[in-house]
Amino acid sequence: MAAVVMFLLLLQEEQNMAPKLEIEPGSSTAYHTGDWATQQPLYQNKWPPCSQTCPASEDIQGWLALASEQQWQAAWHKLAERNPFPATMGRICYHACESPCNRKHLDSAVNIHAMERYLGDMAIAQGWCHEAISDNAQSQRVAIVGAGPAGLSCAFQLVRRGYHVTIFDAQAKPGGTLRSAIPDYRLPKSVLASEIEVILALGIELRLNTRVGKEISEGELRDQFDALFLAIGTQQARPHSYNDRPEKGGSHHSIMSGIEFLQSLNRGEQMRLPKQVAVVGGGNTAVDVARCVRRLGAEVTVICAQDPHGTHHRDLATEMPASLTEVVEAEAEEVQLIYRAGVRRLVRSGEHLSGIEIARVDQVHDRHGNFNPKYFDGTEEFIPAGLVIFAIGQEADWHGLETLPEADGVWLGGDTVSKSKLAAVAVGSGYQAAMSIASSLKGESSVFNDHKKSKITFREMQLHYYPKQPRHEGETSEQRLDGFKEVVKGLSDNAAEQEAKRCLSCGVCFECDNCWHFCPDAAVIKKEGGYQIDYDYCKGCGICAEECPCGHIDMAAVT
Amino acid sequence: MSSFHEIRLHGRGGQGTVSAAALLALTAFEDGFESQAFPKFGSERRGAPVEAYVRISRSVIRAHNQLYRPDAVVIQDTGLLRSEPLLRGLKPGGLIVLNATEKPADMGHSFRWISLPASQIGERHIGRPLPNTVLLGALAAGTGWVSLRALERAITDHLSSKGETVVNANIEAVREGYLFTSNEEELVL
Amino acid sequence: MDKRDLFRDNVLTSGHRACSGCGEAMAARMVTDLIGPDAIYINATGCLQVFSSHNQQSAWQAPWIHSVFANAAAVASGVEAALRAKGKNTPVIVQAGDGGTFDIGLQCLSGMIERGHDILFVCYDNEAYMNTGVQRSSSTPHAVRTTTSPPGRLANGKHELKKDVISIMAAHHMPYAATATIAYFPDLKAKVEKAMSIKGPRFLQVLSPCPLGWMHDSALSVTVSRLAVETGLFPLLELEHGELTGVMRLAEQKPVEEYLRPQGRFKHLFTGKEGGVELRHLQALADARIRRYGLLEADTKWDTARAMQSERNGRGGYVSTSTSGGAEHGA
Amino acid sequence: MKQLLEGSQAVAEAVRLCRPQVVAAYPITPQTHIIERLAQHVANGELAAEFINAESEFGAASIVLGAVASGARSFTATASQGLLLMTEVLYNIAGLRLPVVMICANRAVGAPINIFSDHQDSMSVRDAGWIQLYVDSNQMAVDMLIQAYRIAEVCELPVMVCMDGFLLTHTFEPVVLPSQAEVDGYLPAFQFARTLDPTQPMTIGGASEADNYQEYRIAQHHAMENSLAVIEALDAEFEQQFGRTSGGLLQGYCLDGAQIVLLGMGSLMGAVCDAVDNLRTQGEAVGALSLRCFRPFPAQALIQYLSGAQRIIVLEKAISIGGGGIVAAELRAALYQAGITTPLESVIGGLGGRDLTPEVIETIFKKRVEAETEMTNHFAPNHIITDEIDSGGKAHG
Repeated sequence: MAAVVMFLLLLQEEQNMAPKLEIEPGSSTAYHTGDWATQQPLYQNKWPPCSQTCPASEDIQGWLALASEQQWQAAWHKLAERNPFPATMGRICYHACESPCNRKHLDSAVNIHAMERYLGDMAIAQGWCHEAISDNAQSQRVAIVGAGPAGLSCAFQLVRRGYHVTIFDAQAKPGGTLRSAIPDYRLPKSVLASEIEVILALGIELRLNTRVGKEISEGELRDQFDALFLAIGTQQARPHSYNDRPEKGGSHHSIMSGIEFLQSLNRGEQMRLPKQVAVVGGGNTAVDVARCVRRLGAEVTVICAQDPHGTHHRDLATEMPASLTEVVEAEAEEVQLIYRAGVRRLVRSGEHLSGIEIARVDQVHDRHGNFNPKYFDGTEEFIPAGLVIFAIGQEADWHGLETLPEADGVWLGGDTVSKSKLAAVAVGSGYQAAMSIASSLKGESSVFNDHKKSKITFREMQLHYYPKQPRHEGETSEQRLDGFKEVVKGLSDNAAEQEAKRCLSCGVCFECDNCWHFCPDAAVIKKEGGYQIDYDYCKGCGICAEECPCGHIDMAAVT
Repeated sequence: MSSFHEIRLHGRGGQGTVSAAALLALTAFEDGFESQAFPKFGSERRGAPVEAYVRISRSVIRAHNQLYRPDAVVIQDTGLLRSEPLLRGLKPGGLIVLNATEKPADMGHSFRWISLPASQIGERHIGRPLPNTVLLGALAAGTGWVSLRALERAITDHLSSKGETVVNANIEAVREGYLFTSNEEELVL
Repeated sequence: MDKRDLFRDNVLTSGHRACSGCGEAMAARMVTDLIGPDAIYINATGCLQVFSSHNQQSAWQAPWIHSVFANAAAVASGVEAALRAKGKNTPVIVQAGDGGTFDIGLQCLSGMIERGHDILFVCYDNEAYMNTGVQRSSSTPHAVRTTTSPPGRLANGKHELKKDVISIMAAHHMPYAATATIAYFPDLKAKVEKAMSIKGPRFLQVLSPCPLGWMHDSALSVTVSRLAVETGLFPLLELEHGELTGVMRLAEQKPVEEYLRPQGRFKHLFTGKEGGVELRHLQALADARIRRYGLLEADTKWDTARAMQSERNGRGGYVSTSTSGGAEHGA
Repeated sequence: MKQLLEGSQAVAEAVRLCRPQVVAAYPITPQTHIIERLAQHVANGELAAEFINAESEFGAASIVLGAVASGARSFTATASQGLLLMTEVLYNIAGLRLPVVMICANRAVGAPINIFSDHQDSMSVRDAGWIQLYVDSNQMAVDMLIQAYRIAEVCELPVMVCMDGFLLTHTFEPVVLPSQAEVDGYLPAFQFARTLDPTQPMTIGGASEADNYQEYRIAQHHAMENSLAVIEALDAEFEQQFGRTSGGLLQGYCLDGAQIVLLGMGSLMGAVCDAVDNLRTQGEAVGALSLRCFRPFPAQALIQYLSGAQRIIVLEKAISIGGGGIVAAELRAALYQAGITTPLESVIGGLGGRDLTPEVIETIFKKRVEAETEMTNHFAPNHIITDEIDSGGKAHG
């Protein structure tokens, strides 16, 4: 037995000296294959094209993600962070967000505006309230002139951050252009009122029927408030030059501006129209006007200087600025559209307007970018019309506020300063003004990060990872010309649930696990609520970036 | 060397030649001898000529080579005489135990012959014309190298797995082979 | 032991020395994490063995043994017999490449199946002898360039066809044999889980692209394996007791060229004079497989589009769920 | 109890008594009777083991590899072509240091194909890393097999018990089979630390490179060398318990005063001993040495036994083609190393079943002794015996 014992001792001794016959589990982790990598993946949230396009910079992907999980209220809060008017905007916004939606390369764009409206309507129905961001009350006071979308948006942001906000408006009711210029068939007044009410409920002081320079002076504003936001909108029509006999004292009964027309309609005034009406202009106001004219029972022809949608899509400057969906709706309502034409003169028969003479135009804008159409002689045409409505743009009415824009502590916003007179732009400018005001009041420099985010296109995504799903639409009313009832209905609950899931989450990780599953090197570690790349082991093959459905992962050279 | 015996058994595949050799070795072992049995090495094919060998000794048998100078030869099938050199190496005065009614007239010089109808005897007892155990009985009687009692015990041991009937039938067959030989006058030519 | 990841066991963990973008490493990591560390793994010689057990460093976090090239199935038979003798029912898993399955290991594999051992044999099929530097195997498809089937004045790559090993497996009438690939994780998961729920010999052939041997960008391993399926060249099948019981329907058939283009091993078909014939031959092979297995018309809820589906918060992960997706059984 | 048993049956019983949990084999003559018997034991419930009918010897070796690596005592047996088919796995088993035990029913290697006994098969895998024990008789086969498990499990080295095909496997002779209790008393239950077990996972059989491969091989070689003492000690322990020795590494016969020693391995040693007895009666100072353990090569023990000899004749049943006698070459090397210059004759014979009778051995002896008087070269050339004597009496009539 001694020999056996001796052997065992020798065996043990030798095994201690010799390399081990068994290898420790997981001992390979001592070897860092990350040293092999010449490139490395980075998780990087991108700016989805919808948010990038949204004038209000809504985190559309963010609130759709919450909606897809049926966290409706959270989705609504997320949406309202940038836009406290979802029910309103969901109806009237021309949803620029949808046209760059990457989903259209798979099937069709996500119905973002319908989802927005769905959330807004749900909030109204459920009586959801906005929440303050900060409980700390700030001592500074901010005055906002104009209770339109820009002013209310700014007020909303500031009041939630603890500032005292007072809004002044010359009108008897808040809402600005939303109230005065949007026809009821697109936006019922009750919806707007509800959303404004919830915003004001945050503690905003609202002084109606108060015109600066009249009920309150510029000086009083300057004295009483630490900051001033002017969002007075564009409430007066841009003058036109087609009159061979300029009217005195404003409008003539055969010539109107689009804004006048819509304002009086929205005030509930009875309007009697001739049998045939011509509308001049290619913007959304022109189309709104035309559609309202149809509802009032008259025939209408829209004279538009630009090209129809889609004909010159590479050169958007020549494309009609009105929203395509609105044009499609208008055509469905038998609105006649004449493109690339301008009014050469008004044709009168005595006191009455009998029609307009139009001619085809070549250039719409001159070298300086000003609207300056050139007519082709010999293309003249007579369009019979008892009323011609010029919807060729609006301007701000600076009366009484002339000195303010130049002063310190004053911010401008909304349609007043925006080139694009969209409600969403106004909301966005209200947000930006609020951020700037807040920074200024705190003595900080304001920082906007949105534009620093990298953008993402479908080419950087893997669309095959998404199943095809048809877009859900709200139903359209069949008796649309029968009055000013809302034409488009909201999404059903089921459709909304499905539609929210259609969002591709462009550039924003939705934790599909692809990178985690596909990493050959187990270098992607899954954590609660996300992933982490272990660069000790990542060999930089690029599979995670290649197979990331939403393009959230970028490969970068190892430096 | 008188206590050292080498026996060669001839038969055809299927006749139990190797089995008989093992049985004989076992018998010797039962009698207190050292013994060894082995077949002619090679693949086993039914019907082909088969040889098996037995060594019986008072002392330990160390060698494992084949045997070439048998003291006795057991032939289970006279048909083999036509083709095989069955008597090769048989020592002078050696014994031949032949499964036949009579000794072939033209064979054998200075050998002892025992001929007996082993197949018929086997058939009578076992139900099949199996000559092997009968021939072992004859060999035991003809040589006295092993005892009938030991042979019977070896059969009992060796065949126990096949049941009492088989054991008894073989014991009867062995006894008849043994008695047949004891009663016959040995042929010495 | 490496426990970095809370959501899977990393049975094959980091620090292994597979090439960047290795499809086999990916496949093995998926399969072994689906099965988990409470199993015994037997590995044939090959890339997986070499890169995972390099010089006193092991990437395995489960009991793992490598013997020689040809004998993995037999070693596993012994392991399984030993476990049976000791009254244990630890799962026994064999991992081998196509060489260790289609060629040198086929005899031991056949014996293992015939004897009915309770073993899952997983073949990571990368269609050539990659470990030794890309020589052709009987799994190498027709017309492929390898170092031992080079195109030349008299040759257009491998002349012979890919061995139909799944049919050989099915001919054993074994309880379960299936094909899968890394691109369709839910399908792979369902098949592994199904295989693990069945007793007896089981076989899983996982197409695992090799960026080195297939000569594609290392980032394209998943993409290429997906295209192999979508073109019909690599049908995803399930066979039980010799009968076809499930296929992955093709949501749409893609032309083989989409699969071949990114791979340098087919490049000569696009540049050589005779390549056109071989391209048509490969398309015909795909068409024939689609027809043979009814890949376009099979009555299944599952198809190549749905199986790709990315879902918010993961695709089932590695924790076994009885309700997870998986190949529907075709009519 | 002493019984008359066929060699195959005797070792099968010995295997049964060692309680293997897995038996895997592929049939090949002359190993078949061993595994047939074991299959019957399993079928009868007399041996609680998994009996695996492998698809080849390569598979069979692999199966026992896997089984032992999973902590089950295992057994396989083969011969000849089968052993060579196993070769790759034999090296692997040894390199993994798995205590596998097998029987090689020694048989010639083709071509030409030949099913009869010689040592070419096991000698061809002498470098695989297995302990090789050659047995002279069936009793020794039984005893060695039981010892083999003990040796393998103590040393973590595989053991091959080499018993001559037919000459032993197919021969009935008296064998003492120990009782189960006796074997249990000698051979403890299987214990092996390096097993595949999820509760203690480890990687076995990983790739190695130049910086440590050699150390693995050196460790293996040292274990082999160290096992010499274990083999001897375990034989002594066996003798103490069972009253029989297998001689350990080697066993001498009539070495007292022997000037000429006949050295060989396996069943031919019976005939050698008989020849020695005959030669002694003729006045020759001759003895025999049976080499039991060829791997590890017991150089020291051999030197001890042979230091007094004036001439050594190595008789072996295998040849290194182009080289000559294998045992002779190794022995010569060992003697040279020890500074011993005793003339050593290498005689090769018994190939493919050619019978080595005492008479043949005596003839060899006499020829070599006669040759000495004429030879000055101490290192005699190899000789291959082709037809030393008439292969047997021709037919009479």
